[in-house]
Amino acid sequence: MASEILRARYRLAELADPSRFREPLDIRGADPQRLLAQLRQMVLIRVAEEKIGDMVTAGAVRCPAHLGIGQEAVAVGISEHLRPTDRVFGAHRSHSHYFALGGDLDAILAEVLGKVTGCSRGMGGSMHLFDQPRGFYGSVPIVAGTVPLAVGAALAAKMDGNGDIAVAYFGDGAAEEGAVHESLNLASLFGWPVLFVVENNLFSSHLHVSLRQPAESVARFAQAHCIDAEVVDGNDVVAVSRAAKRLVDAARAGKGPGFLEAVTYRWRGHVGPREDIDVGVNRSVDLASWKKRDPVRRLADALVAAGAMRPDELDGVYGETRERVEAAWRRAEAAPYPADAELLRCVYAE
Amino acid sequence: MASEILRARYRLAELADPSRFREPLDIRGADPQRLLAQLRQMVLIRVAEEKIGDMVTAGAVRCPAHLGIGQEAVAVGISEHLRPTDRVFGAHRSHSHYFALGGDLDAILAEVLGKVTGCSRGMGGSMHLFDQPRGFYGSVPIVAGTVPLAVGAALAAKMDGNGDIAVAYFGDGAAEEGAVHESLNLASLFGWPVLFVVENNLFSSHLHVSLRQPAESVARFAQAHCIDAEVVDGNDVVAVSRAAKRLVDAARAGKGPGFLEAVTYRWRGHVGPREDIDVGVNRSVDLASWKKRDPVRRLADALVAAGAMRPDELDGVYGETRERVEAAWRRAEAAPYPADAELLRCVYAE
Amino acid sequence: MSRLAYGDGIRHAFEHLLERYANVFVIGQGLWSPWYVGNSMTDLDKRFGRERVIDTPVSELACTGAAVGASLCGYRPIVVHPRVDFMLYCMDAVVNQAAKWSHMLGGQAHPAVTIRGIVNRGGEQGAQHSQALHAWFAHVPGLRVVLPYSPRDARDLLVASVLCDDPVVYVDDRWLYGLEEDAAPIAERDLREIGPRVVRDGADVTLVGASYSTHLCLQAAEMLARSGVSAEVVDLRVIAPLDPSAVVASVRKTRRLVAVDGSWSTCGLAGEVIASVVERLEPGVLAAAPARVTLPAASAPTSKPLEDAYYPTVDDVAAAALGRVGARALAARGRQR
Amino acid sequence: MSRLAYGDGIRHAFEHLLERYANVFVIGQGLWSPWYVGNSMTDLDKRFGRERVIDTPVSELACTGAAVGASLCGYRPIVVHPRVDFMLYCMDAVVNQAAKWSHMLGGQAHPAVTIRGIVNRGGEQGAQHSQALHAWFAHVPGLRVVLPYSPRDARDLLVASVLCDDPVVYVDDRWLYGLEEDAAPIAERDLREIGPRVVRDGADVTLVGASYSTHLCLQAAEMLARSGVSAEVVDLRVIAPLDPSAVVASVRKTRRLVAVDGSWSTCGLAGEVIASVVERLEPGVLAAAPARVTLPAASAPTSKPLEDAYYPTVDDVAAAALGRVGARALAARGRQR
Ligand SMILES: Cc1ncc(C[n+]2csc(CCOP(=O)(O)OP(=O)(O)O)c2C)c(N)n1
Ligand SMILES: Cc1ncc(C[n+]2csc(CCOP(=O)(O)OP(=O)(O)O)c2C)c(N)n1
Ligand SMILES: [Mg+2]
Ligand SMILES: [Mg+2]
Repeated sequence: MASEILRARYRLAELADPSRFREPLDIRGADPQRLLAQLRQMVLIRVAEEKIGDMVTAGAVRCPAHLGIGQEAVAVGISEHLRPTDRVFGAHRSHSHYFALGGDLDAILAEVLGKVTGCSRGMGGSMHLFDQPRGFYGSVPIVAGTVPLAVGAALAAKMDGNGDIAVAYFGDGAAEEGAVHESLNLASLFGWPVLFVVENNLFSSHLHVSLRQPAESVARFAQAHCIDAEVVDGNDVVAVSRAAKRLVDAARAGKGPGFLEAVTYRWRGHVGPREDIDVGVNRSVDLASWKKRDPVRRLADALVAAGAMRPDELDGVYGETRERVEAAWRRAEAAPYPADAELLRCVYAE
Repeated sequence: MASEILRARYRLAELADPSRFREPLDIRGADPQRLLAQLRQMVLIRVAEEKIGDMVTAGAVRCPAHLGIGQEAVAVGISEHLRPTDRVFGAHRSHSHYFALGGDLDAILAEVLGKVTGCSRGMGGSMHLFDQPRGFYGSVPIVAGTVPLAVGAALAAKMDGNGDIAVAYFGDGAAEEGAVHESLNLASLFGWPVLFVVENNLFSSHLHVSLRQPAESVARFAQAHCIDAEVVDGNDVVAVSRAAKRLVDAARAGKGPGFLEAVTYRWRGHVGPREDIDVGVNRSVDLASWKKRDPVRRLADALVAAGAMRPDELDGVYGETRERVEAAWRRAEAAPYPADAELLRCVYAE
Repeated sequence: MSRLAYGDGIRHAFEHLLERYANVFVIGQGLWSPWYVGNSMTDLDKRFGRERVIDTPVSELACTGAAVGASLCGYRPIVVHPRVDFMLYCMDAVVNQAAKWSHMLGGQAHPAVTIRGIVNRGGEQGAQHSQALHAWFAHVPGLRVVLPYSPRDARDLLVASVLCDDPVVYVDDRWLYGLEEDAAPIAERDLREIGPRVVRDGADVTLVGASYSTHLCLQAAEMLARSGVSAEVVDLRVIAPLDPSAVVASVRKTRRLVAVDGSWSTCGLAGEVIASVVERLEPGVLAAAPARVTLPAASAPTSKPLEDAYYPTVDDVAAAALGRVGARALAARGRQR
Repeated sequence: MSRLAYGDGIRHAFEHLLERYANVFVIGQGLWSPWYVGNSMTDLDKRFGRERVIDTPVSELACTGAAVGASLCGYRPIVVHPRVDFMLYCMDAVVNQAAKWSHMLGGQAHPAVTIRGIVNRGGEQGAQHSQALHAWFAHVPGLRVVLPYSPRDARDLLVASVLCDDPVVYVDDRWLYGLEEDAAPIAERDLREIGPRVVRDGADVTLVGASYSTHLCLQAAEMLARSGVSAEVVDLRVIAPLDPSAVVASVRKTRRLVAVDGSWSTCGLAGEVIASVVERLEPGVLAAAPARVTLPAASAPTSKPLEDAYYPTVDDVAAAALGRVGARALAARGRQR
């Protein structure tokens, strides 16, 4: 088939068009209480990341911090269907993955500050998060590095036979690494229960997808590997959740891996808090537009329209959350750094 | 899309069915003289490989020798459209690639024996072939190892601007290596003129494709990377040639990479001359059947039917070729081994 | 005590592990093949099932990463690479992930994965099918690197590697598969307690090796004995973390050191042995400059005559040892230069 | 002579090469970005065009392999990896292909590719963003490995690397980018003729480094001078193929050796320096056991206090040197143990 036809077939079309999907979410059939909880979780992620970003600017946070502000709906929509015995792996931009599993606020803030009370005991910073009790097996920043690990965790889950699954979060950029393609093949061939989640924010570092791949939609690779895929608006927590449920249920039921492509956009630069640091195709124009597709506001608008939330309630949620984050931040600041002996302590198991 | 539908979509169907395509080739419109030359080339490849195989059995050849007997039509059909300034890269099973470019018989036999008169000066053996003057840039046995190199040679060709192209030969097994997928993306994105040629012989070592991938046709990956692809009967030199011409012309004309999947079967084991050494799905039953889809005989039958060749002429071609190969073999045997100093001589450029 | 060959020892270890530990499985390219891994895994798939002995697509990176991932979920996978050369594709999984996982996440999770790479060379296979990159693995903190020489170690250290909570790179050498010794039944040992070991006592020179190099050293020691030179041989066994104390003690006694390694010299294992020793010895202990016997600084050739020139031999080791001892003889006769 | 900073030196080399050699191009991840490679490539894409300064998908393996392939077609590509850590994905292209290509095909083709890896650490980046794997590359025959310390070398050796017919791994260190010196204009040199060099004369101890470690050595030498100890400093510059003669000559004079390296110890560069020296010295030359100053055997941490403890400092180098010299002092006072 001629390459132009293929390119056209794999366009994201309106899903990547920020002038679309600005209206309140369609929440018919969803439980308002659950949606309210999701809203709170998304606000927590946003406020915590804003705080981290501010603290980068202030010089208090020194580690590289990749913020997912604008992308909160993805992990929140997916994690609803996960349980603590599942095995979730993230990458460099994984605050939201951690939070969405119920990860402790104090522990992540302490980690970002390099404190021993951090979720990785101060050995990792923002790019290395851990919370295995809640199913977060780890995030590390080599692009695509954890995708094969998640596939192996799925193999383990299949051997366990309890219906647990693994989740591999990665980005549109990671899809350029061979590791991802090998992983798709293994999971598909052997029917290992892993959910591949691509947060397609159209950028890898400073480069728009059009400068890196011949087509936009990463789900084409799932197709080529015969993996059941869904492509959804990643700023719509309801749509993400619905697609995730179908794929997670299938994986738990022994039907093999699934692939979810959530189209979204990050509001900040590749690393750090600045909005304007990225170069690339139309970034600043698009950003203004994408902010109107805010996953938090769209959910709030829908809840208000449905009468499930007062018009001013979102402000209240933000306010409370800010207080909570500030308090946690102060505790994190007060916490001690790891002792020098930690350097050599955890090279090998004790 | 559900995975079963995808699996079905990517079946090779009759192309992988050895009970099909046994009849004489359809050579209408093709030049009989050229076909006769191709027949001679295919016979040369076959006879030379048979000789190498015999000499493995006899203990004269010690290096690992991967024979492509049964797959001769692929390289012959493609090389017709290549010129010496093109850049061809092979892998572990590359005798046919070398021969099809007009590679010297003496030099390859000497190489297989490790003699200094070999095409790689005795430093490589069967798995490391070289004949740059004829466009054969090299073959080496790390699976998929040369595919990125071919892509870079295509980049160089594009920079040269002379309409030259690169060719990457690899197998269905190699498609499991991440290197291939990264390469497809680069070539497609940048429009580098490389022809990817998959000799899909349904096996990687001892494993049938059904034990290694969820679907049979490797061209699905070209599709996912928006690369123009053709899937043909690899035992039909006319079909291969026709598909190759279209893709090669497009690449020369600046239309970017092409992908040719030639479905075929190897008659011998993964390595060495034995037919029965492979395990795997239905191998021995299928082999008998595939031998009836012999690319040499089918072409000869067509030429005879078209009156372009006498019925007994094929035997004559085999006979002459055997003599030629025997004579070359004797010269190769008489040639000296590399001197010990060669060990250190070519580590760096002189 | 019964006779045990190296290749059989490896297979016995697999059998032991797969029999007793439900959380052990094996994954790698070529595992159902009759030829890829010599006799070291024959029929494991038939005996323990293809769900636990998994032959894979040619995807070294994802397969190794998958083993790492499974090891974080309570399993003890062994991932097998039939040639160390193929591991060039999976270095990220080994070095960026497995080796660092525990450390970078605060010691809260440990990839108890064993990564078996087979040195499979000779036979005119050439540059991309002959490498032995154990020095690379030894360079990286977080990995344990095991190079068994004796059939018993091939067996017991594989068992110990798999039972160890850390990522272990276990490298065996096809050239040893036929080597036999009398061996007691399998003993489950703590890998952390295993290190270099004197396998032959001697007085005049210390020969240090690992894996096939130890074999060369022992043969050279025999040869040297016939020339009246008494060589002590240290078999390193575990090269990372490397505990040089046995080597240091030996050299303190013999005052001469020849380090033998089947890989290249620069930044390799033989140089490490020398550096580890001399940085711990007071000046004046050594009676001769230490020497290395390694591959020449070239890739593996194919042509048999060049292969013969390429690989270190017993003669090379013996000659190096004689060179050290000769120096003493010269010294005894007084400085001549 | 004008003032030249290390980062600028690298950029000048790129400019020189791209200006004069139509067959030079640059390819790598991050090249059009304002932040990936410090100031070492600023605006090259704008000046020479994005066809010759190619920013790529995140595909280290294929991009490196593509550069190798292009180099076989008459081009002289420089492939850039903004962190050495990312190169774990492309080891096959570097080690199995580039390093061996000439040898395994009979010396008939030479991949004239330069592979630039940047050591970019500190800043709480952690274990996967801080590595310096030059010892790995030095281990592999067929590669030339360049680690410039001085701004002028950063510039001229990059030019020499690209003009060299062999595959070169060129490793620079972000911590040096601000370092300045007076430098003559660019000189095109033959890389094969460049090796270790004495950058400071001294009498009591030889400090050996490369890249940032040379910087530490020179600073330590200053510090030692204030304590009355005269340190000679050798800057290795080209660590493979390694010509140890300058180091050997220096140690023959000073009789003491401290090898400093910014990577790990086991099978690393510092050990190689020690082994290369002691195997060439008659026993009795050394007045003190040689010492290494390297990273501790752990992955890079993130937390700043741990980073401070992790990376070798000038004090560490000076202390090691004093330890050597102290040994002599002890010796002068007669053996006390
Ligand atoms: C192997 C490797 N190569 C390059 C990088 C540098 N890098 C870090 S994140 C990133 C972009 C990844 O893009 P994507 O996967 O889309 O994730 P996003 O940042 O958009 O969340 C790059 C190139 C890296 N960390 N690892
Ligand atoms: C990186 C790597 N892994 C494994 C091997 C062992 N090996 C050699 S050829 C081969 C099969 C390749 O199959 P395919 O690509 O289909 O080529 P074919 O042999 O069918 O021609 C394998 C697995 C290798 N040479 N390199
Ligand atoms: Mg992205
Ligand atoms: Mg095949």
